[in-house]
Amino acid sequence: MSDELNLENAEERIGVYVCHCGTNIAGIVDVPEVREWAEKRLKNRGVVLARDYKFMCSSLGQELIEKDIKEHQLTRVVVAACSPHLHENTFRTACKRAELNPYLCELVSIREQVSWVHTDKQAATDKAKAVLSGGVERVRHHQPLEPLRVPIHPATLVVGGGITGIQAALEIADAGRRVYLVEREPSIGGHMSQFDKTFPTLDCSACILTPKMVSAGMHPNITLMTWSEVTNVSGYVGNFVVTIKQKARCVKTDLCTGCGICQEKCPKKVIDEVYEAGLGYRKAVYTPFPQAVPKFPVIDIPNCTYFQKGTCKACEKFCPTNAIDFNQKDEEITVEVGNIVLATGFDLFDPRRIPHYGYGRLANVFTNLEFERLTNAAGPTNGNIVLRDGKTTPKVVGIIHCVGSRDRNYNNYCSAICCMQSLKFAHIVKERTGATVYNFYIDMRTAAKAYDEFYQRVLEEGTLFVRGRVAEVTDAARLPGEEGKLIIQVEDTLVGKQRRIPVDMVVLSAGLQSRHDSKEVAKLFGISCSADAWFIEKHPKLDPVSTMTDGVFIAGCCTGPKDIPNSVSQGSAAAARVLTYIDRGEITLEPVRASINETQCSGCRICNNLCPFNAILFHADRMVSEVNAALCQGCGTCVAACPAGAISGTGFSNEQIMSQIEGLLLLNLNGARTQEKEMAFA
Amino acid sequence: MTDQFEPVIIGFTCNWCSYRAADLAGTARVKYAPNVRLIRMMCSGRLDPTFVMKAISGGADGVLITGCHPGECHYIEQNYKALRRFILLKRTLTQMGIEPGRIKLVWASAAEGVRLATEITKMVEEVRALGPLNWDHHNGHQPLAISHQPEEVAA
Amino acid sequence: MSDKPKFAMYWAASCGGCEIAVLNIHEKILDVDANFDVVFWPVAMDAKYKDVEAMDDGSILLTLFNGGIRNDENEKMAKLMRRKSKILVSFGSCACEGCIPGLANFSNVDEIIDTAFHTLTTDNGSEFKLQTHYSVPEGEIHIPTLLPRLKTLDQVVKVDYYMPGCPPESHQIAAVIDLVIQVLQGKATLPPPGATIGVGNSTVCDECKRARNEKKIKYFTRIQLTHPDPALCLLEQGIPCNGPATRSGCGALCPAAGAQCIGCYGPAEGVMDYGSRLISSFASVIDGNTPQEIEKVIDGIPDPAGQFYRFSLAGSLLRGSKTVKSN
Amino acid sequence: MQRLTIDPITRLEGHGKIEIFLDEEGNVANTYFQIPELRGFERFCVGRPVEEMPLLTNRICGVCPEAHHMAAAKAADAVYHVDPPPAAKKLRELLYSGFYFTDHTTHFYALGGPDFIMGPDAPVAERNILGVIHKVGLEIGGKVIQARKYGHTIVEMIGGRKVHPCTSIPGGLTKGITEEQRKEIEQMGRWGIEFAQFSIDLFNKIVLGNKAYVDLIIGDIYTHHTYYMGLMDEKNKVNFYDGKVRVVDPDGKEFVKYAPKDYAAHIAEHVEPWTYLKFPYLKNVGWKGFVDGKDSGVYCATPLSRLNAADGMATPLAQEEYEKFYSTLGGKPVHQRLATHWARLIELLYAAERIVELATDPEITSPNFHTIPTEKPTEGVGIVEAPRGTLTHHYWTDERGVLTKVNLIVGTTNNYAPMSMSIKKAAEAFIKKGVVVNEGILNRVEMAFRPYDPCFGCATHSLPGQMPLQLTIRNAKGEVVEVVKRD
Repeated sequence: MSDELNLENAEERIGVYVCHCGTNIAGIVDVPEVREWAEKRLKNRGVVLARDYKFMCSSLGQELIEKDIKEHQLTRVVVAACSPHLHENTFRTACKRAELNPYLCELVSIREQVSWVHTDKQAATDKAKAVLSGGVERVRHHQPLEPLRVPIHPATLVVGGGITGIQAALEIADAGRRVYLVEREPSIGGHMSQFDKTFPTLDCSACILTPKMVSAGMHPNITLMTWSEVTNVSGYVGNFVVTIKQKARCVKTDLCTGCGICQEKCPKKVIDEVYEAGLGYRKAVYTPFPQAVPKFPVIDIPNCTYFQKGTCKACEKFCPTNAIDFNQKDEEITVEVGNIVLATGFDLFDPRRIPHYGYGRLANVFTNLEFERLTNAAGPTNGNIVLRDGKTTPKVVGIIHCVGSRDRNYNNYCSAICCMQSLKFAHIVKERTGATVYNFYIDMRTAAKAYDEFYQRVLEEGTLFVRGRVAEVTDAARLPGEEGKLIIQVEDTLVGKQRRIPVDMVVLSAGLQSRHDSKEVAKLFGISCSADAWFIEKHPKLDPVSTMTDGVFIAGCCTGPKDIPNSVSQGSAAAARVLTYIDRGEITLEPVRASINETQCSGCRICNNLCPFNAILFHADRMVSEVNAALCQGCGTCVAACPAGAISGTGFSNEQIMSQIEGLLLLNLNGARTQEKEMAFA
Repeated sequence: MTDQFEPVIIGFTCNWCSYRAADLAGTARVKYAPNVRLIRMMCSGRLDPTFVMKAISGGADGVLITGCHPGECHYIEQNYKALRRFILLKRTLTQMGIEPGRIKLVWASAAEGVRLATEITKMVEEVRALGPLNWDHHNGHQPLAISHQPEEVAA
Repeated sequence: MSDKPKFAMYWAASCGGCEIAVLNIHEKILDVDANFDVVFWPVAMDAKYKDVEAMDDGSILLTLFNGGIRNDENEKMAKLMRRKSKILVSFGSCACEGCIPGLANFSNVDEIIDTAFHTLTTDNGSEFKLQTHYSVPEGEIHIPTLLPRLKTLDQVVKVDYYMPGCPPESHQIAAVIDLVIQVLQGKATLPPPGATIGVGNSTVCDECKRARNEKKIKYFTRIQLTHPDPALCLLEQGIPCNGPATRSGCGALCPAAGAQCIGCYGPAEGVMDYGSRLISSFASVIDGNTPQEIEKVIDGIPDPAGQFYRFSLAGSLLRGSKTVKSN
Repeated sequence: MQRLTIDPITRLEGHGKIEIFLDEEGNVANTYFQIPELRGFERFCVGRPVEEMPLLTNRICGVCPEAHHMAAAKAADAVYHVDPPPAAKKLRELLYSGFYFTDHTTHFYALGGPDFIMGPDAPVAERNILGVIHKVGLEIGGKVIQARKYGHTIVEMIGGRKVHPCTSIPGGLTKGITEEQRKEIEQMGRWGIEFAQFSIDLFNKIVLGNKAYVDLIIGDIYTHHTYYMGLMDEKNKVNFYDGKVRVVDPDGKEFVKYAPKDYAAHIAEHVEPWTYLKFPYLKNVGWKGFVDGKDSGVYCATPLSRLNAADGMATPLAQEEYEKFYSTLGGKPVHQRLATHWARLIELLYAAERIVELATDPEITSPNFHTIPTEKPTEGVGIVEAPRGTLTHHYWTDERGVLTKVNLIVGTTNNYAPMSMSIKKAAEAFIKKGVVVNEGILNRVEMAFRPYDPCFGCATHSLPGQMPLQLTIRNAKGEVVEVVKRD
């Protein structure tokens, strides 16, 4: 019944600053008019001065504010400019320099939300006024606040053991900080460990990767946790508590020497869908590849004869160190970390989704990953490029770009690596088989150091390039010479005619896409995903490795398709961000928190299970609830839910929002109603 | 302005998705109707039905509530609370004679600037068709210090 | 006339329960008599409007005003009492937030009169028309005109204190009278203006003995359709109890008697719109994430607007429904 | 033409006012008794769930909320076609008897009684409960307060609250009572019987012992030959909570006895454009205006009416007094309105006896106090006997039990027509050419409607009881020529 909104602070001295942002705002909004209006109409709302300026965010603009605060004893500042997400901090800092509590400043957006989105100048100007008066009413109820300081736990969790994760882990570990590196597979290495050569330098993938894997594996500051998955994350920046499920290896890592005898003796062969992309076999007890880190094998329980039939135990019999342990169970390990780096990588687009390309139906249509394995010396064919029959060397090879990429039926985006990868393939085919190679592309994208040179080189080698999206791959021969071949039907857009090109082997450069489970992972770590399910950066340009969630960073292909150099540099970038936090020892957080007035709390317990961060505890003895400010994330859900109005929230209090509503409604769009409303101020 | 009725709609956005969607619409120069005035909250879970009542009684012709898509809440699940409140609130307001079209809930992720803009323009047209609500006119306008102000003193 | 401070009690559109509640303070009435000069109290004593009018402005120290403002005479009277009183207390639910008669704000006056004069047993000639000024053969007689909507006292005049309840519990009334007397004797000071008095600091749950757990409402039911566990929170049993949002001070009488709180003590301190608090809190703990699930649970509340604004509609932010015409 | 305005309480207050028009000779030309307020319960109860009606309609009147609580609860039972368990019915009636006990006590000692105990011409300052205390002795004051407290305690024990009880729901109650409470109630009941007898003796001594009063009572001024209505058990004994409505004609012969659900076949409400309150009458006799007699549908529903309509009282002591009542006043029916005060005391005794009967009923502490309704809610009527007249609630609901239509005929309303008539008659008797209007006359006019114990809370908002009067005499031009006040 009593009134939340009385004007106890009617004495505020408010300074209003309207930004032109060059012509960004002034082009549509009549900035001088807004300024004048604020000065006159909002006078009795505490506005003592209103200024407009070309670029408020410029140092001169900021100095203007600082000067006014001192000279005119401003107690509140409202800046009408761009989105708070861009410059809130800028203006808060300006106030701070002028010894005004930074939280007594309000930034209202008349650019992103007015000038950039509206065309009618009058309407835009009116809206700018309304938005401004909303800010003025709101700022009257701001309270001076102090940012919350949170200590940073020096350990870091890195999720994903691909090249990005490895890089991030090493950087942090080398700086002398503890890192937990978690990998879902038995070994770190990721996709890169499956490649043969890397473009454009063509140096052997394994040769450059293995040393990094090894040093990650042996690093005193890196706790390597493969065959493991993160199951729960609680806490907040600086103080995360992470639960990791260590899947049963059935191998005692303290005893295992990685000699590999168990793998030799294991009678059970399994098609290796992961590492060999289905082209080769592994055993039921295995390490994915010889250079695996760690060297310890795992037993593939669903495929292990002993686990399925109850007899066998060959590995156990032959293990020289009795390292096999069939009774191992999954373990849950809990670690405390201050920061988290997600480097969970990508999945390959499944070309089966494009039936007319025939993958899975036509034997000699291969995916890029399959082809990597074919060409890999350590792969199933020891590096021999042969057809599915395992012996025939192809005479004509067609490489199709943009499979599942740049295609509105699948993924709109460009997968970034396919062009270079396809060129690499073309080169390798030529080099190893001398076969005729066709590359079918939409347009060639070779925008990085030494990339285009490589393209030129492949051109000179005589690879044939056909510009046009391939319509279909078929084995239905229609013309002489097509029998027994795969025919690639394509419109050559350079010559402007349909062509049918018979080949022996087709390689599909399937695009990259986000991990099948990236949405769940995002939810687990409290970050968000784009429409394509790539993780979203805090800012796509200016803060590409941070997320909206403090202390959770993203790097590599989990944020979108990237080549190796970019992934590696993002890994380093994320590491650098983490290290700054750690070195600072503590970080400051927005003081947006809820708190409960215990005298008013009735202990009804409505709020008790509304908090996903378990920040609300109930004291049965006093029959009241309490908010733990450290756990509170400031969403305000409990504030809105409390039936007794006993919970209040800083930064977004009822008073602030209520009066902002009033301010916004001060000026209605229709002239007539405008007058009506203004009486409220008489 | 033309003499066609220009509704005023108060929009509540969450800091992580819908407000950023609005920013994105801005950076992308997507045009939409100027009738909506946005308020930023940390989360749609902050939405207190009192705010909606306040907006209506203060003269708004409609209220738009926005937040992250279900399952994508920055605070994990708080937008479900917003959804629950919205449904119950809407039923109550309908009993009060307020047309359902005046109160809308729209999910918009940080990536959906265009979607938000389209929804806004759509709603503005719907509310325009419904005509002015003018609540403050028939219930006595509330001045800035609202309650316990004698209305005639206020109006 | 003695020089004791003057006391007045007045009713506008009320049921008289407030008056009964005051009478039920029994012996305490004598304290009032001992410390005050009761100058105006229609139910208890004779005095005339003219006498009050004749008094100096502000000459009545304390006036307890109960009843809502339903017609033009109530309004005139409210303004008079305001003028004459130093301290005007909005007494009882009707004056504070409209109470049950405030539910009339779901309809406009025409609908109200029309319904009342078209009941099953009313025989009204089709020509019948109620007239506030009516000419009889002997002259003209008049009855007051109903206002377009029922108003709370503070929507008509400034109020110094609020004392909610339907009616306010007698022990609370006695306590307030004690306080005022102590103030007169300089032994205590008045609460800040605008304060709500004769109430607890919290809400009904604070005084309710029933056991409570974290809430997750799977369904709403109705009191007559179940036999609720007498020891457990009614809301947790799906009975829409308004206790969580309702100001404490009554002693949680209804939940103690096996009935849900219906909210007669109004909102808690600082709350601007009682119904919104209930909508928000009930909805928040509904166990369901899809519109379908949620709708299904909410179907258990057949009359949300009535459930949430039963006593406070006239005092709510919206004041009433859209059909309430201009005033 | 002159005009007198008797405005109960104050001029602008408007809780029912009386307009008396005098002709040129100064004789009464006509009187109008106006009820100036309407809250519209029939309108805004629509849309509410039926189980809320006992709580909402409570707020029609803070003086007799128990009556509305009961009528609403019974109507809600009917809507759900559910029969509450015996314990529930008995508890409700016990609560209700407690209420009657308080209400009748208040009226006799604070409102009606003083006129006799102090005398109609005594100064108003003395003609109130304090005066009574002075005259009869201080201990009586204590007794009266005690009696009111006891009644309230019973209401609170069963109803959950002193004012506006909350425990009656469709199918019964939300709670029962413990053995301790039962004992306490029984004791209060026994004390109540003594108190009632004491009150009757007091009445006999002071009133019947005083010829002037007896004349006043049996005189013609306060007499109307109307129909009489009351709620009766199957033996045609007065029952407050349950039974059928019985109406006797001015000769005391049964005119009709109907079940609650049939009320609409027998009752209609006449309307006048100058008042918010309606005038119920017997449909099958018809509305003939503000006149009494067998041909006028005007009926009366008061304690006197109930005794007239009944064949006796259901409890022994009350029955004795019932017989004494009629032998003293010359047989049934008694038309003298002032006898209502006596009749009220007989009901007070009955209420006390009934409290003891119910409190000693072995079933009263049964935990089986609610039956969950299983039938589809449709329509239902609930009738109880309110102290101020037969109270009828009639609800229509949809299949969810949400109200779609409401009809209420509340206690005081029943007596609106007879009251108007009594006022006119008294005015005619006491305001005659040449007679100076004075305090005595004012009070006699007031005495004309006080027996009805008018509770406009039920019809409008004001309270029953002593209605301080002011008479303003205006000439034909409406100028004030004389003001007579009572202070």
